[in-house]
Amino acid sequence: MAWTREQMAERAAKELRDGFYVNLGIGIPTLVSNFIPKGMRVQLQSENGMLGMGPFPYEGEEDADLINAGKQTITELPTTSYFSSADSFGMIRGGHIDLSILGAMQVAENGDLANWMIPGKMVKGMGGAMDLVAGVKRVVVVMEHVAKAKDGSEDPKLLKSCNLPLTGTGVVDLVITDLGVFSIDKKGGTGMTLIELADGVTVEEIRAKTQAEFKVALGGGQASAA
Amino acid sequence: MAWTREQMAERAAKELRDGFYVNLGIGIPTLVSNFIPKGMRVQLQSENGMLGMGPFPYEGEEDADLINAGKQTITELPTTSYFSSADSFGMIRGGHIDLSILGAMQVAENGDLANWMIPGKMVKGMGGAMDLVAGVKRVVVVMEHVAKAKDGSEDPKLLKSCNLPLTGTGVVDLVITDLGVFSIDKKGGTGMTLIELADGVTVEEIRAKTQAEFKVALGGGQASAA
Amino acid sequence: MDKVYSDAQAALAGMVKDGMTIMAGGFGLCGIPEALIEAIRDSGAKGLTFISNNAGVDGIGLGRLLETRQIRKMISSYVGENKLFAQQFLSGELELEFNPQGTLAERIRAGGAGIPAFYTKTGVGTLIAEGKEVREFDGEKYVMETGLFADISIVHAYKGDTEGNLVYRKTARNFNPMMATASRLTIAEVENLVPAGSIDPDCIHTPGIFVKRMVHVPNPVKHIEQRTTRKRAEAAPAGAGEEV
Amino acid sequence: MDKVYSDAQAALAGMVKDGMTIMAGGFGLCGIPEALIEAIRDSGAKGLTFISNNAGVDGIGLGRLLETRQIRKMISSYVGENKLFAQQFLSGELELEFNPQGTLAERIRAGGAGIPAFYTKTGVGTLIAEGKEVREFDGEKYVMETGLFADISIVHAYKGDTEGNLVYRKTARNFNPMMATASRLTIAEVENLVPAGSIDPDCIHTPGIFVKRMVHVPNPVKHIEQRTTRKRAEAAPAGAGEEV
Repeated sequence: MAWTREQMAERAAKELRDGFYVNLGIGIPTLVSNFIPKGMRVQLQSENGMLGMGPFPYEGEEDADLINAGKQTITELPTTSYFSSADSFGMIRGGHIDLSILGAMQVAENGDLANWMIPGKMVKGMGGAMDLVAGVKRVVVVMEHVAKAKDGSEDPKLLKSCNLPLTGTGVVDLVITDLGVFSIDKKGGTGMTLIELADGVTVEEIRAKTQAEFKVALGGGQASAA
Repeated sequence: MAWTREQMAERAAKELRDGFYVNLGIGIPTLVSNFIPKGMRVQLQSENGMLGMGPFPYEGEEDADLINAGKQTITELPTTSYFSSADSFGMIRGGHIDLSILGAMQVAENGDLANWMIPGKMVKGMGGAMDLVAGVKRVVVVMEHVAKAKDGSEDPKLLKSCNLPLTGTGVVDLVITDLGVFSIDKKGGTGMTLIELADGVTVEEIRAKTQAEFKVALGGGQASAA
Repeated sequence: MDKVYSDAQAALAGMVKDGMTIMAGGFGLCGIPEALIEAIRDSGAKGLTFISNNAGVDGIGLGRLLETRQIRKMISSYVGENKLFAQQFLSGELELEFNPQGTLAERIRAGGAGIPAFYTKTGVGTLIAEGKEVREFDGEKYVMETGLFADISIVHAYKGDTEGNLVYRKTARNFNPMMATASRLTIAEVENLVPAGSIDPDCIHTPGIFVKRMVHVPNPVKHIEQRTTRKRAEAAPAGAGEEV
Repeated sequence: MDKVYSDAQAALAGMVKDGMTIMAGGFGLCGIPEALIEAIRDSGAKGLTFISNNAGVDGIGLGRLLETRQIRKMISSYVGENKLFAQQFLSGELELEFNPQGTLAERIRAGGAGIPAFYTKTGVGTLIAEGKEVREFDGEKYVMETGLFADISIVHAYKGDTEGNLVYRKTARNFNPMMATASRLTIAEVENLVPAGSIDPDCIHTPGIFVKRMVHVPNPVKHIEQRTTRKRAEAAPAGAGEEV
């Protein structure tokens, strides 16, 4: 049984620590905020210029001057501060954000990430993604394990090297897919390691759906050659 | 009759224009604020992080949190804003200040300025002077025409080239001394021109006390060879 | 020397020329200077380059200037919300320069602060770094980016005093403060115009020195791109809720 | 995760090591983190490098750490007010690196914002540019300066909430905001400690993310270097008056 979107977000929430400042991307990463453990103090940063992002407003209380980086209406908290885009990305680029959780199209075994552009399609732009992966201390990717085309065919997204234009090189620390969890030694260069399996998923199934080479070290044990 | 300090400040005040944002240095330049014409709107910037500097406080109303770049107690005005040193020098370096009036030890005929360091003496530092002369749109120097040593000897301060360590190269637009006023074509490179004389001072007297070469164009007329 | 003009058209009269570069504040439709954008439309100037994080949506914000084909080039980080944009870009009418959002913000800040170039980790090893200097500091690679400076900046503020001091509101601040510093002529539209001295001088975001002209735009219509809400009954963890 | 410590000594306990680099906010004696400077004196750590615009005066501010000979090097823009400083510098005990004030401020901002280096016009053709890269942009020369980042920053704020959000007062802001961003461990002393949510979020100068530890220092003694006043009868042009 592959993990659902909610289960992937719940797993990603285990990367949070008390006192963390965190930037969440659009999509599944946004759901992570639903799984912040009670009593844990986590402040969410929104790169359009806000720290201490609150939940969506009650109906009728939307404020056009208060949106997140996904252009969604949100609310403020007692901890909230606002600042300019330059100050926001100074915070991001300067390494002050503890954790960024974001989606991806492809991740390579060396930590390269592609999530902004498919050649031949109209490009919307990278927004703040390149700054986030370059600047945030720890980068966690949450994504489907494979890309499903309309004709039902599947393409691996964990690759030896990305073939889409990159968002960043050697930037990803952890990948959470619907099938399992991989750590990446982006600085040391010892590659990718499968460290957790979704319930009922086997190493063999993952191997079949993964182009990247990876070691296996389930349950926190020693890595074995893949 | 050479100009007094007050007359030099009064002459410097003629460089002000309505709507100007101005940075005044310590000493005679500070006195310029006494000669701002009535009705002219001039905002004074203090590089420690203030725009709209008011007069000294009434006795007993000094505020230790409100000082100018000379560390003097001052007051705020209805137009006042405060900002950080980084923002203050962004404003200066970015060319947003219209006019800087400051003192000098030496000025060269090409606009080089020395005002921060005498080799062999304990150096106090350049403070914000290098940023001001590099960044402000128009730089006016107000200084005594010659340096008087304790033994009564006089050294020229307007030189062919400065022999003290520089504060900036090709930065001075106008020099006001106790004997007269010189314009400098700092960009065009056509040198220094004597454009005004203090009452009773002759071109010959100035020539005798000036090492720099200069043209003469008094009363706004054509420059004649010096 | 009065900075306050009667309306956006008057504030821009005679100032916008064909081929100029203009910065426009805002993130999505939040904090955009809409009255001033309309005045630029009314100016009829063509071949404009806009520096703006986004390009509005169809019929709102810079989308209006796409309708009139006044924009030749956009320097932006994300332009996903605009069909007309895609159409003009794909037909080759519109030039597009993507910048990472933080690099764009920093380039504008640099332009306003007299910094002609700086180095950043963002974009190293990507398309963004192509043709740019890449240099190591302490064993890490950085790419050189240059400052941006425009002919005109148009910004939207919540409050402004007659000296030109500005205060922005919540996330409508975004790109407005840097853009206010990075042009020859910065024009601000303010929702609330107050006498000098009415704003706490410790809480001014943009000092008046940067603002050359102002226009009072009371009660502007503000647009919401993604109206997301939660129901009254729901528990409310940070950032939680659902898209509606 | 409580950021508030009982006093300055507790906030610094075990954190200051010999040879560390420390940034200290303030301009002259205005906005200096005096309680934290005293706690650094109490720590006894030696061989410290201080990044601070000035070096205090004899017996006040960093002057106290000169008395105890804990400072090996100063990175400053102006140190004119301190006899002990001159004495230790001339005897070779103290190393000194002068930076133009704006370059110092920008280097600190850059260090906090992940910018390893930038270019500035300031100092081109002077001693300051010696040994540094000089480069032309658009026909003008600029010198390359690098970012600064410290082990510890100590700052003084007027108000702080328990989340670490800070507000500075008037010209006591100066170097404090940038320094708060440019170290591994930023500690703030605040004159007024308030609950989170008490400060208008549009008026926060330093977001809490930058502040790791805080100490409440109510009613600190503040020093004035140049007490300049005017008499009640005087007319009051801007900046006018006399030194007394």
